[in-house]
Amino acid sequence: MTNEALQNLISSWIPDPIAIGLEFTEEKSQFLNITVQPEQLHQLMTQLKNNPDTKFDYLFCLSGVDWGKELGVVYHLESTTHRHQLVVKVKTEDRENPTFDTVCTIWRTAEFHEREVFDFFGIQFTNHPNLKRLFLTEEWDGFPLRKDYVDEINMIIK
Amino acid sequence: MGVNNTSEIPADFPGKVIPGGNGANILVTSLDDIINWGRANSLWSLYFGTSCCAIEMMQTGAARHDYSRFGFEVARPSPRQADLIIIAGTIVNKMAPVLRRLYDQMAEPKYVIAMGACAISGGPFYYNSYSVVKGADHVIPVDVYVPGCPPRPEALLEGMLMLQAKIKTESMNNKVFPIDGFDEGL
Amino acid sequence: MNITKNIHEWLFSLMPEATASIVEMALIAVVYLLLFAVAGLYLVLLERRVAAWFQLRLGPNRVGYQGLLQTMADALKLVSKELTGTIKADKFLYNLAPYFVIVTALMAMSLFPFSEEFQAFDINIGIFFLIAISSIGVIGILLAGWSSNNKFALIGAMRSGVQTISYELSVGLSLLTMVLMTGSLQLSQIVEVQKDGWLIVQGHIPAIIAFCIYMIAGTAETNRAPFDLVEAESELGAGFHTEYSGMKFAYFFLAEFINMFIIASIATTVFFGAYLSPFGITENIPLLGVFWFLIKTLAIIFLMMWFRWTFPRLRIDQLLVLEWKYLLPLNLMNLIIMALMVLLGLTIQF
Amino acid sequence: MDTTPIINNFKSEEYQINMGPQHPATHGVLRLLLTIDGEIIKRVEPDLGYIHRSIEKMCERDSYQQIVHLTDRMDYLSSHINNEAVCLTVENALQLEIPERVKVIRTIIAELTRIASHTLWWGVMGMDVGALTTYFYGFRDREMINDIFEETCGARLTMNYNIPGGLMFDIHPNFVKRTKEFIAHFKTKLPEYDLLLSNNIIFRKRMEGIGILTKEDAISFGASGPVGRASGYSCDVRKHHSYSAYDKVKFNEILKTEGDTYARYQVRILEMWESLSIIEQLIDNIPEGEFFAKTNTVIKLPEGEFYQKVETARGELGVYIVSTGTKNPYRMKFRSPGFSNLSLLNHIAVGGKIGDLVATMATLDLVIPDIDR
Repeated sequence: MTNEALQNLISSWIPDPIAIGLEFTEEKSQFLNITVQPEQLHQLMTQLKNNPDTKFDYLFCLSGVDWGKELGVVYHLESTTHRHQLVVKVKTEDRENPTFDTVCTIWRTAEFHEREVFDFFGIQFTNHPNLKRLFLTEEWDGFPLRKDYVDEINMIIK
Repeated sequence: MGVNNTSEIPADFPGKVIPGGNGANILVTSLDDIINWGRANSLWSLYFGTSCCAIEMMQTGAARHDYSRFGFEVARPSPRQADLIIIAGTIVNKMAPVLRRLYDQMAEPKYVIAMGACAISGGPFYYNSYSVVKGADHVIPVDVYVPGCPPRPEALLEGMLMLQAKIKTESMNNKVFPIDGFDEGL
Repeated sequence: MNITKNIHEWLFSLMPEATASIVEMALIAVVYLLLFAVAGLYLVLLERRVAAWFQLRLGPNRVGYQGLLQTMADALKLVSKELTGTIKADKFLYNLAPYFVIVTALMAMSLFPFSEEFQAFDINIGIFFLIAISSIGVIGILLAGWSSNNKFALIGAMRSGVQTISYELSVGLSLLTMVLMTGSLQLSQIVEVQKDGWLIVQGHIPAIIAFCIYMIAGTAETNRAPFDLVEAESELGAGFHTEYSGMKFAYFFLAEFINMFIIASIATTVFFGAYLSPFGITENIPLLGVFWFLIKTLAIIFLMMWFRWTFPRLRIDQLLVLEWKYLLPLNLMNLIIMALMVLLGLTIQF
Repeated sequence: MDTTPIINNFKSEEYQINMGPQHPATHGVLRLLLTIDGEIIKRVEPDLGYIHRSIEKMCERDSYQQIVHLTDRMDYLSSHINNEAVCLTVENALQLEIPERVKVIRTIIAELTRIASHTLWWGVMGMDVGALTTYFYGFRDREMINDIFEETCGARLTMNYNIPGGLMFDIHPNFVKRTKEFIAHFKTKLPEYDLLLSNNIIFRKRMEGIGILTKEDAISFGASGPVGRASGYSCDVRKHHSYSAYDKVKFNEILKTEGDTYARYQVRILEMWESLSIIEQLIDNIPEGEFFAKTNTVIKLPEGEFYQKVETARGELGVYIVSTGTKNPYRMKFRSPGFSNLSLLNHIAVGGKIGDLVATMATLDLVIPDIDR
């Protein structure tokens, strides 16, 4: 299915997409991007997975991104039957403890990916089975991949 | 090889040579030579490869470059029986205490080869990386450095032969343990 | 030309009864210790060269002429190594374990008829004694695994206990089928019977089946691949001797090779007529017996090395299933066939 | 109060064992916290980060040419394909037109890298299961490929032969001759692999029926590469989102349905045959032409996000670049195949024995720096 068909299908599920802050953009990337509010994230994701004619059953990339002011998570989804791809973005303003609901109940691969995002960005995921640091040691302070992370001891900037 | 352990006195030596000791150390030096010959020719390395250099270390162990000709062949999984640890790959902050504990577990005449740029100085991960230890000699004393990223199997073999030559010059009565004073940064 | 006889008389003529026999025992012990050490070292070198030959590489050839001194260097290094130990280890058992393994290996070696006169102890329960000795070796491994207080070592030790207990059954039974033909457990008697045709030829089909079972069980007895679950390199790291270093580890390392030599020697004595040359061609030349014995033993050792470098490792439950469900019934059936054959006199005699 | 009868009244409690960072079976520095009961594994919890070199943080300060050098230290067994991934992302972002010759050469060397990685995997796989001789046969064939790479790309393992815009230099005059020699040699040796290990009764008994991964789980865990294809999930990026010269080549995607350890083993062995046939189809007609498309020295990607998928020897590597138009990327994320393949280890290894865990981990073909990045 092409991006436009996807866009109409998805916007047909919700009565008025703009009111609840669901935007569709396509210009700066080769996939259809959906930016969604943290509240509707889980509900939209389950629909994307279970709906027979979208069937996004393969979450191939889940990456945390620090957009300067807000922290966000980018989900790259693909359907193994229809072979179409989609990008879902979710952003939050507060940088102290950003929280999104987890998607690891929908796709099992998110368990590890979300632990990695928590490890590098400090984004909490509600009802994630065991959300603790994956790569860095327990007592590591700060979240390295944030833009404002500074660590003079072992980072030699060039 | 850089190290020559022949002991003839050079012709233009100004002073008079007094033979060291009352001849007892002739036995000791010859015992030294035998023990050092034994140690040098049977260095059992530990199963320790962290990243890309481990593949080149495996190539050296494989059929073509075959370090079993020199007696390195028996690679021991347990640090108790190994006497040579080849740090093949990057040492990361989380791995440093593990490496130090492995080194302490090894039985005494133990030697270390730092293989690859990452083990020598952090290599390509020197700048802008928050988690790499810049060189394995911050963690354990290193005997031979083998540069390269990854070094060719021949380079590792040359490093091992250099270590053999270094072992052959050791002497038992004034044996210095590389670990003493290492933590204080002497 | 029997050396041991006239040394025996000379000693008894010189000293009173008791001291003479003690001195003789000591003399034999020294000779066998030397034989034991040299055999161990050169078996290790043989293993490494054979492995290299299988694996398209050269193997140790830089130390001494063609690598002959390589294992000497290993031994020297192991002698001068520090003996580490863990605080939590059970000190007494931890240090006792290696001696169990080495002593049992040495005791078993003293029984073999290397040639007509060159046999230390010709006791009349020869085979039974050998099997009993080889089961004591396991206690050493169990002690080592348990006392070094290391989880991997414990798993390795438990595996070795299970493995050796079950495979002793097959070793015992397969040797029993051969003893049916010889009628006596004494090793020299067994060789006596084989004067008119080796046992493997006399007992034709059941003897060959017994030999195959014996080889499988023998490889399992010495914890060598494809049954090397005890020191499974990729699963448990160094298995039961994880905590041993220096000379203590050298004992385990050497004992494994001597056990291999023992299993091969039992096979040559029972199946292939120890020092008897094939078809009796070189009977009259005195010293050639040892040569024939070693040739046959080395052939079987080469076979065991061949196993090691080709077969992958069995899993622990497959190991036990193989023994209890396949080898044991096969062995018992083979025993019955052999008994019937001996009863009806169907064995081939030359 | 559960009323199930206690079968054995020796209550055996589980204990934790540490298949630690230094262990022969973990091919590097992966630490597995095993909760085992006797020999049965109850739970596998991987503890990563022992070789985490913060490549993604470094990429935010490096130019695109420098990033290419970092990628082949990530998954060093398919280093060429990693470089190709970053170069393709940059080229697609700049809408650069790549000469035909570059695409064909990239595909040939990618397939050679895949064979080299699979021969190493096969050798170490044999060692993990106990057959120590396979290691040396696997490395013998790998050495021949290393010679080809050394002559053309200048390095044996971390080649850096790709740069954004094409190739570092043209192929060596006797590259074609050597590759043909290798193909002839390897065609006689690959049946030997089957002879030595695949049809060995002990090997099959140890591999069949353990570590079963169903197709739905494979998709849900994001398993890619041979691990996914062994469970019947067709995830070959070369087929679905073909790049370089893969659309001009006829090769079939190997799919098995059992999804157990032996199926994963077979998929990789058959994949080597496919790679050989791909190279054969391309080696004779390498088109003439430029080996480098003109780019300015300082590469600045336009504003926006770019994603490129590539099929490495271990699975699907994804490169996700968020660029704000400056000379180094704003955010760079590598979707590593080993990371998802490892995440399913607990799901398939529970209930098996330690020997099964080692065999299953060997067929997952994990390269730890690729997981830790």
